[in-house]
Amino acid sequence: MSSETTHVSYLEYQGRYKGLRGWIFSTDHKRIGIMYLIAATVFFAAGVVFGFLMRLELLYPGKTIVSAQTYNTFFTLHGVIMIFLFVIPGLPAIFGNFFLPILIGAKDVAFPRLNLLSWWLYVIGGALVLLSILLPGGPADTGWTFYIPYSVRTGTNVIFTVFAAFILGFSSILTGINFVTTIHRLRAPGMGWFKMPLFTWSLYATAWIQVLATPIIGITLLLIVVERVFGVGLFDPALGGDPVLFQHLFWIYSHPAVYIMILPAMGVVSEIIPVFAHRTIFGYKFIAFSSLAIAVFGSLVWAHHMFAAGMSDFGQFVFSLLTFLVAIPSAIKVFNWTATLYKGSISLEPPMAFALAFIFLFSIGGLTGVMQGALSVDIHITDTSFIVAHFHYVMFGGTGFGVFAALHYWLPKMFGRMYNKKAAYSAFWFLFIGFNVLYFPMFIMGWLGMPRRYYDYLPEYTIYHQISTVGSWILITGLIIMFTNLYLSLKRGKKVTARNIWGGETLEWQIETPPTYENFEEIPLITEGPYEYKDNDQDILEEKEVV
Amino acid sequence: MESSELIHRPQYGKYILVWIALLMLTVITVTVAGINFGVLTLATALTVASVKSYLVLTVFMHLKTEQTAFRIFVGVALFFIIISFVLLFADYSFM
Amino acid sequence: MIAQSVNYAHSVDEAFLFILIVSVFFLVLITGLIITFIIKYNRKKNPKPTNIHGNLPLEILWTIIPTVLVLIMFWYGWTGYKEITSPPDDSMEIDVTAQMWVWKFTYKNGITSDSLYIPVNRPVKAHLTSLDVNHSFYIPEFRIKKDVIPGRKNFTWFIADKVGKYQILCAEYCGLNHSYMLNKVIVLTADEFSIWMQEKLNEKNNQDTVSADNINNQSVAK
Amino acid sequence: MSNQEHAMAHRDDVGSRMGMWLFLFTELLLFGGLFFLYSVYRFVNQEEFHIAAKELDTIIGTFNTAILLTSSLTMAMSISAIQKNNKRLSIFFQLITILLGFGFMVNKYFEWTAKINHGIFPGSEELLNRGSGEILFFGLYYVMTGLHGLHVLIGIFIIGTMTWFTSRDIITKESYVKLEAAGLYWHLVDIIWIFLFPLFYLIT
Repeated sequence: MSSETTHVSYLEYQGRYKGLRGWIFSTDHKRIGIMYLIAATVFFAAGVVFGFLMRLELLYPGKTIVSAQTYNTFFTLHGVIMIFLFVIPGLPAIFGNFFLPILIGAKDVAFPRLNLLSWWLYVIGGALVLLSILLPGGPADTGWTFYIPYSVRTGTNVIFTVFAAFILGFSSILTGINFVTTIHRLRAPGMGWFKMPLFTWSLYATAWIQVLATPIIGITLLLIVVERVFGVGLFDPALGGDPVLFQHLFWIYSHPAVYIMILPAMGVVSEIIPVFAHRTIFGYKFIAFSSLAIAVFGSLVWAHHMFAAGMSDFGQFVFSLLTFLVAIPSAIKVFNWTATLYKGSISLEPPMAFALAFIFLFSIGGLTGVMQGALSVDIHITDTSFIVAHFHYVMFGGTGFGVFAALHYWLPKMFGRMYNKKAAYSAFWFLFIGFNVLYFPMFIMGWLGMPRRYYDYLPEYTIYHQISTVGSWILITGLIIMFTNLYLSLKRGKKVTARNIWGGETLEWQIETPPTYENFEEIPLITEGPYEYKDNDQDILEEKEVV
Repeated sequence: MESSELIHRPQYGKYILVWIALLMLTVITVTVAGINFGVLTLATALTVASVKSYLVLTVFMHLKTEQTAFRIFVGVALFFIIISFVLLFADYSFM
Repeated sequence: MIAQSVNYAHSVDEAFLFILIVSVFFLVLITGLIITFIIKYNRKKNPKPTNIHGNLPLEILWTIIPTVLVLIMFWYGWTGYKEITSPPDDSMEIDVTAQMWVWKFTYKNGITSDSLYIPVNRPVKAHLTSLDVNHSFYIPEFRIKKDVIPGRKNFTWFIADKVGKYQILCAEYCGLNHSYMLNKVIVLTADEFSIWMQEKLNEKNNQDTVSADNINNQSVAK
Repeated sequence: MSNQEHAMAHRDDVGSRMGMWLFLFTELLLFGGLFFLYSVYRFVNQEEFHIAAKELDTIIGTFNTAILLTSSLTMAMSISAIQKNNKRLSIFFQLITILLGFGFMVNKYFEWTAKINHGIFPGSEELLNRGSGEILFFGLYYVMTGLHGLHVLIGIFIIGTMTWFTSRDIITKESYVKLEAAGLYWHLVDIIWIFLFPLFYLIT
């Protein structure tokens, strides 16, 4: 075939622009995915630095390194950066962009130029957040929740940060629109809905939440700006407004956003587990539908963030009940993943290690979430470090480890280079242990009554804070090892040309490594489900090639 | 492009009929607003508005001739708005 | 577990304990199964995997069991919450005013105090008012927390059943000195409390003769 | 751009319209947030909303409703015209739509300035002296009709671009999905007004 010349790797493909411009103006979904990867890594590093500094400040009671005002901007920046710039866009924008079209047998997303615009908005929004640090007035000190009235009264650059979040929301919406349309319109012939890989299902559910929920926070954040600039009375109690209504509107988006964050990670885990258990996934339809169920129920439980805010009893009743129900689809997923290991043939490659750690950490995060669904218990633990621990177990132990799993699973495919596996394992153990040492003590001190967002604390909590801070050092060591290993692998790692390095059955493993510019020489015809391991009669693995 | 064929039918006449209906509904809603039905005033106003948007959606925006998926989409979006509204009032109407 | 120093602490802790036990059970179950499978079905021991696509009865089972369990948890939480929000009519009423970054407690007879003095074994209903931004009135030992929101009439109540000093904290971020917005609840015996109240009243009467506008200021602030 | 060949190779009008519809949902929910706000505040301050609404001019409101409805008609007809390969008629209808859009904005301008001249605007002394329900009503009035007006302006700009495209034969009988998308946007702006109108002008 003549394809040897025309179908070059997307990394070497020369479009209209060369060099750097060939990347930042490229509409190729794979290049956009890589650009998201680079940008998100930078923002993640910034978020980690702020987190590290917060933990350092909390090493001793009283002032350790910074003033209270600086500390307050730290946790705001840490939250804004991690949530809007890393956890929300992380998996969909990086791996979704790169692999969604490939997984459904398409050459690109439905709207490639919109996709590029979305990346630009993301980078501009991120730059605005970082810029707000340098401007007079200083970065916002409201917490990432921007609760009114404080966010209207503080003298810091709230407008800047809020506007950045608005732009980032727009970027997220465009990605969502793109993915829904892509999945509806560009599936390869024969790829029915139930032949789609589960990562695609989770992206589909995520994309819907992005489209429907994001505009609500868009308008809410815009109203903070309107209120600050024009003094229009909308939420300010001095003008008759209701600060609790702001919280309602904020969480109508921000709770579903939690599922924007976790669903794709669940999708990644659903991809990785069958590959390394070398058998088909258990309960495909249940996992697929539970993604939709999470998206639907997840949109109905927002007010459980406000159980202490003074809602009506009926409101508390309804939201508490719905909150408990949303736990069920997540439980179904966990059970199905576990069952997928049964009678498998498990190889504990690095991606698998991260995926299994995901199940463990996410289970802790989910189960502690269930505790907060119970009204009487929530009243005691809400706004304490128990909550901080809970959502870090979900967002970092869940989504973060999902990202790490995806990196170790797909990076060799994306760049055609294999990382050092020994280093990957040692990074894994540092991350896993460091994570638990960092966040588990927060459950205990939260139950004992340590409120969150505290610059200073009473002496009886010192020991827990110190264990936690030490944990942050272990965790960061793990992050440094992992990112160094992955980065070095791109330059010096062993070259990988085998198409199917892990023995996966989904479409990305049927094409060149790294993928060609057009992904597929011909659009494939799909005849079977995504995880049909060929009876597992012969060993299809090319393991020796990899190691 | 399965459904494009259907949309390909230009329909000036139908559009004008819908436009007349929309104007008449506007007149009705303004007239009715003058009469005090109590709680029903708001309900009638919103019902008329819903009928008007239904006409715009189905005829001007061709929802009727689009693929089923589009109608499901609209349903999902409306469901999301309505359920959020209901839940919001699960709090506020029991204060 | 931290000290239970209030009437309904036991029901909060019971609900927590129940959920904790169920959670630990499931966590151990899942983790145990994962580890067992990893050992039993690893690549070396079990090179030939078996494809199992699913099992409907199993799916139904592990949908129904969690559903039942969470409904029980919900009920526990809800009944406990009803207790927290239903003060008896004969409660002693106290106005709690939050302001960046101090608490102020006003008794029905106009006495004000920086710390909250209350008699033991007597229901106390606290009306929460904020003069500026959101705060949250939190006493860990009492298991209560309620946001103090400007423009809203929130309240909370409790019966302290042990004499002693307990921590009051602000649990809703309120700016620069959020972490210093602390104070104490001092639970006294009924006698001690009336002595304290009498002293306060005497103090106030003395002051009133000196400057009569003290109370006026308070009512304006409200 | 490098991927344009792809896009050209698989021209998918249904896909484009689907993308547009999804975008419309985000617009709808953007206003949805404001409608939530409106409904809660109206629920809490029923009397004051009634009093405040009396100050709005129902006649201007009705007139503007008629203008927008008519513009929706001409927009739909411009698509029919291009389908019949009648380029001139299509451009004519598009220009009428734009004109009506401007008419709407001119009315809005007079309405707003009248209010502002009466001293009713956010932060004005006149307004701050009134009850909180009225402050909220006028706050919402300015924000919601303002945001809607902004959308009308954006719509005018988009239709203007489409007119230019039509004259340059970028929009033709064979390929008019762009014009359809612009039409969908314009109709959505109309639908939002259909709800804004009774909620602000017809509470008596």
